[in-house]
Order: sequence, then C-alpha cells, then structure tokens
Amino acid sequence: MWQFIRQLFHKFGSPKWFYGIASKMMPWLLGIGLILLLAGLVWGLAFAPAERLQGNSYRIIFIHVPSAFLAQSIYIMMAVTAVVTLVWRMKLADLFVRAVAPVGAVLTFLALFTGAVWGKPTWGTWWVWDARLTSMLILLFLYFGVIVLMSAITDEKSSARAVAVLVLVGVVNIPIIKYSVEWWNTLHQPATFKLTDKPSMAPEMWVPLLLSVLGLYLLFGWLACLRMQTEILKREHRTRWVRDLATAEGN
Amino acid sequence: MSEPMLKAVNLQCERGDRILFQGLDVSIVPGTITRVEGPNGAGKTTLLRILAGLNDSYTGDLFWCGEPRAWQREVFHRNLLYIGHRPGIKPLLTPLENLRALSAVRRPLSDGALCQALDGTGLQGYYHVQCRNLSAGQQRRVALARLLVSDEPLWILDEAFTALDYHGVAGLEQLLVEHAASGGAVVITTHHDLDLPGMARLKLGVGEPMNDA
Amino acid sequence: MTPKVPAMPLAVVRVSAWRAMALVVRRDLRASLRQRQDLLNPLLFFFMVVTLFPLGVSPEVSFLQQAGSGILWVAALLSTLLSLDHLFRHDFDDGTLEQMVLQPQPLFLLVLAKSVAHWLLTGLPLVMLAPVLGVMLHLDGNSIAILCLTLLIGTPVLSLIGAIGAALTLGLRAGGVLLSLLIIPLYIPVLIFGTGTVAAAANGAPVGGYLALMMAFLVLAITLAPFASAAALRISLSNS
Amino acid sequence: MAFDSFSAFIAMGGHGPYVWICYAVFTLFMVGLGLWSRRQQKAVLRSHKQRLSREQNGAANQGAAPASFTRIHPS
Repeated sequence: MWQFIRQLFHKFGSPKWFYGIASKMMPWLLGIGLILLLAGLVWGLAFAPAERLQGNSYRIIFIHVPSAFLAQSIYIMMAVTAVVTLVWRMKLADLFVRAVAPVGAVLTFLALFTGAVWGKPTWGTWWVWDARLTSMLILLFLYFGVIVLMSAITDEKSSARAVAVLVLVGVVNIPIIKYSVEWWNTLHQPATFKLTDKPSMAPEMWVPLLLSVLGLYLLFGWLACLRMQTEILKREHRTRWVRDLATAEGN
Repeated sequence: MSEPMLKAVNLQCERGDRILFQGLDVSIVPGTITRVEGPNGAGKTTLLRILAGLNDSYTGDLFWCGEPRAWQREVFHRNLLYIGHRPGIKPLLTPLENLRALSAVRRPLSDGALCQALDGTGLQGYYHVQCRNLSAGQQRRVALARLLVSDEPLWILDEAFTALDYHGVAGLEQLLVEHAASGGAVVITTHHDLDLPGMARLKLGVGEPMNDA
Repeated sequence: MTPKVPAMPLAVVRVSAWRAMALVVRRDLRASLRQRQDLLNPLLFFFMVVTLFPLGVSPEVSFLQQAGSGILWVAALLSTLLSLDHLFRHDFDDGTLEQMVLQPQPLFLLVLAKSVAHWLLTGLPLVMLAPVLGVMLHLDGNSIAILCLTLLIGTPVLSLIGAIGAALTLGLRAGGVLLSLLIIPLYIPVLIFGTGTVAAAANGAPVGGYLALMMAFLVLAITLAPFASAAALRISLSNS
Repeated sequence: MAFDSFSAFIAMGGHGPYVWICYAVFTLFMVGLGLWSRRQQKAVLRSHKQRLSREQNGAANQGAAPASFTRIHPS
C-alpha cells in the first residue's frame, strides 16, 4: 500500500510526466481562458449597467478584482507548494514557486495600478492609503522579497527550500498584516466609502466579474504550465528526453 | 565483527550540474579510521558534512546504530564530535572559555580537566588570552583539545592536520590510533600524507556530469 | 579486515535544553561585551535617525508631538534591522554555528536563545534610550510610558522575526540589504500596533486591549519564529 | 448595451481615460507576460540545441584535466 502511494507520488512528481500533461492541457487553458476573460470584459465594459454612485469608472472592477484575487491566491498556492517542497522535497513543487512568483508580482502590481487609477475619479487623488490598496502594496513587497531571495541563492535546491521558508513565514503574516492594516485605517481615516465590497451587486455586474475571474484563473494556469515547462527544461537538460526535445523542436 | 555505528546507503549528492557521488555506501565501524580521499572538488567535505548531519541536500538513507538517523538526531549528535574547516572557536573568547562553552552542552567538565586538555595540545600559558591573538595553528589546537576530553565515539575531522606543526601532526596521529583502539571510529580528510595502521580509504572520483536520470 | 574491537560505550544526552540555552545566551553576552563598539552602533544610529526628523521636517512642538512615537518606532525598527546582519554572521564565519547545529539539543530552542541574546544586546538598550529621545521630541509623560511599554513588547518580536531573515540570507553576498527587503514587510503589523497604541493613549482611549494584542504577537513570534529560523539555518548551512 | 453610441462608449461618461488606461495597461502586461514566458522557453530550447551540437562536434572533455603547473614564458 505504502509502496503504491510512493510510486504514485513519484509519478506525479516526475518532471517528464508533467511536461507531457502540461503540453496537452495548455491549448485548452489558453483558449477557454481567453474566451471567458474576453466575454467577461466585453460584457462588463459595454453591457453591464453603470454604477449608481461611481458612474462608469467602476468598470475597472472587472480587471481590478480578478487581478487582486488571483494575486492573493497565487501566494496561497505558493505556500501550499512550499509545504510540499519542505516536507516531501518534490521537484515540481520547487519549480512551481520559481515559475509563478513573477506572475504573482505582476498581477499584484496590476491590482495596485488599477486601484490607483480608479481612485482618481472616485477620491480625486491617485493614491489613497486605503486598507485594501495598502495590503496589496505589502503583498507586492512580499513578492519582491521572494523573487530577490530566489535569485540571490545560486544553488537551485537550497534556493527552493529557502524561498519555501520565506513564503510560509509570509503566509502566516498575511492575515495579521491585513487585520492590522484595516485597524490602522480606521484609526487614521474612517473610510468614507470603499471601492469594492458593495453590499448588493446586481447580477448584470457580478456575472461578468465572475467570468473574468474564471478566465484569468485559466490564463494563469496556462502561464504557470508554460513557465514550469521552461524551468523543467532548464533543470533537466542532461536527461535524454530533454535532449531529444531540444533537437526536435529547437529549429 | 561489530555493528557499524554510522551507515550510509545509496548516497547521492549533486552540486550544480555535477553529480559529486552516487550509489555511495559507507559503513563506519567501531575501531576503524576511515580516510576520505579524492582530488579538489571531489566532494570530500560535502560527504563529511552529510555524515555529520550538517548538509541535508542529498538523497539516500543514513542509519545510526541500525536505526534511521533522522529519528534520533540528538542522540546521534551527542555521540559525534565534528571539527570542520572553520574550527568553531570564537575569537573574542579565551581558549578556556571556548573549550568550556563547547563541552558544557555535551558533558560538563571541570576547569582542571579542560586546562589539562589545553596543556595536552601545547597551549600552556594561553588559557586566558583571547583567541584572536593566537595564530591559526594555535586556534586549531584549541579546537583539537576537544578530542582530548571527548567521550564521543565518532569523530569526523575535516582537514584535521591543517596549520599544525610537525610535532602536532605526530601527536594527533597517535591520538587517532588510540581512539580507534579503544573502540571509537574516526572519519578524516587530509592533504597530509597519512598512513596509519589499519586505515581504510574511501576514494571519491571527480564528479561526472549528469546523464540520463 | 575489520579489527575486532569492542565498541566504545555510547554517550547519553545529559545537558538539558534550558541549560544549553542559558549557555548560548551567556556566551553571546560575554563575546559582545568584549566588543563594545558593536553594541553602541545601533544605539548611535537610533539617536541620529531620530535627530534627522526635527532637522529634516520641522522642529515645531505640535509636529513632533504628533509624529514623535512614529519616529521613535521607525528608528528603533531600522536600528534593529541594522544589527540583525551580525546575528548569525560571526558565528557562521568562525564555525560556532556549525557546532550549534551539532549540539544535542533542539536547534529551535538554541535559536530562540540567540534571539534572546540579540534582544538583550540591542532591543533592551533601545527601549532604555527611548525615554530620553521622547523628551527631546516633546512627548508627554504618559505617551513616553506607553511608548516604552510598546517597545518593550515589540522589540523582542523584531529580533525573533529578524532572526528568520538573518538565517535565510546567511552567507549570501548582498546579505544586509536583502535581509531588509525580506523582513520589512513582516515588521509592518508590529509597527502599526506599536504606534497605534501610543496614538490611542494620546487620545485618552484605553490601551489594555492593544497591549494584549501586542503580547499575542510576541507569544506567536516566540512559538513560531524559532522553527522557521532553525529550518532556514539548516538550509543555509547545507548550502555552504 | 449600456451606451447609446460608440463615442459614448469611448467617453464612459467622462471616466473614459481612467477606464481605458487600466484596460490598456492590463492587456499590455498580460500579453507581455505571455510573450516573455514563451520567448524564455524558446531561448532555453535553442541554447540546449546549440550545446548539443557543440558536444557532438567537438570532443567532449569529461571532467577536469590533471594540473601540470608548468610555467608559461610569454615571448
């Protein structure tokens, strides 16, 4: 029984196996992701009704919320794989964090950027020290820390494990940071009204939002597969199958 | 034949693109001296650090007295005395303080015994001089004084003869032979031309580039 | 081939973890007291950074009263950060760290002891210097008392969390800067509650709850951070 | 359709610049990320291929040669 689980684990942990599966899944992820995202965005931009208080500027929500949502989930996913890296030392888990951290950082940046631009018509300034934006900014710092540490340690295995420790420490801190930033926010400027978190949102608004969140998720899946494949190619370059792949596809 | 104290099965270690060693089995049996040999970069220090439990980026299994080592780290480390390239001597403390700090966490010893150990390595009169004022060879001797008061059966010594003078080398060789004779075990690397009676040799080659995994 | 020698008896672990921790603290204190300049540096830095604010922003009493607690907290945070690079580096260079990992006691407790020693040598002096600087920033007596209390609870947290970063960046080239980048985001909650508590006290609000929350941070840091630092230390040593 | 005309759609009731900047930057970054990742993979494969052909052509020198430490006398 134990042997069987171990074999299964080995199979799922095998870079070659993952490379094949990823190649098969990627066109679907990309295609469906793009369709969903485009549907959500077009619907949100052109067909959803204008918001009562903010007018049309609220249409930024259809990219702000998916970006912010995904940026946070990516960090959580990284934490889960960090546990796998530390406990079972699975190669694929190491690669996931390495492949995905820059994507997370870009999405966090996009969430911040869209939030800031949204703030201009809403609050009249480009930057407001609002609880959500501030937490996102700190999340961006956390991502920077991960990326910087990753590139500072040359040995790949040590780098993966050190980054795993950092990511786990970060994920324990995220709720604490969120909570303290919210408390700090109420202490300094009682929020007049927040960008998102509307008490009730019409279906014409949240359905496209849901579509774009799903679409972006799938696109992220595609990006993650692509970037993990690259990491696999880098790391496994001595193996026969990668050599064969390189001679076949390098042209 | 006695049971091996420390046993390593199917050790593999990679550094960068190179496999330092793979499929390596090591048994450290009481009463033996094992010298790890190989050219620069063959992974001698890495192997010693893996055996000592300082480096855990390897694959393979390690057993202490027949049981997996990971389950009994504290017992294992209590029975191991490791002296590495960096001898573990704080420059701001005196030889006596250093020796006291290093032994107190294993087996508290009286200052008298520690001073005797320092005498035994030729450091009479240096008990209370800060180690930063000592020469490299003298600092090395402070670390080696631990061997004289050791009750640990397993000694792992990396480049033990570095910076020692002629007499120091002879004395240390004698000490290693005695330790083995009394049922301890020694694992050692050295560039010094060492040939002790009954010494086992473990040869590491130049790592090969990784091929089909 | 194998000589038939009866094996040497195995040694047993006799020294308790508590005793080993006390020994680590004592050794660190002794070594640091022989190198007093290193102790003084973070304090001088603390003093100078605080001086920059009246000079750089405004010496007006109203501004200093309002910003004083924040300035002191930020300066304390920065000087802790400055001193963290040395936390494991000397031990790493002279091999003491390897010997610590090889001690027959749980590593996380020894790391905890290192953090305690670090706090005694940097955090505690900062707390003791803070009232003087508070007076210079025109804080009132009540605020200074609360400020020192928050620093007293908060600086150990800074040392404990900082130890994780110090362990992760051990032996890396740009260790010091890297350490700051990794650790500053993790310091934010402590900073927020440290200064927030003083602000609440200045507004006459009860601060018991906030102090309790900071104590909770401290307890959390004591229980979790040493594990992370110990894991990070093992990784860094494997890599060296 | 929430807008009467195409120009109203572009203007977004005066909020057009903000909305369109956001969407433009978002598209730019996402497309950029995709293309960059794609190119990275291509580059890795290409460098593998180059290395392989180099290894096939030249004699593969395995391991380090023994050092001789002979002095060199530049003329």
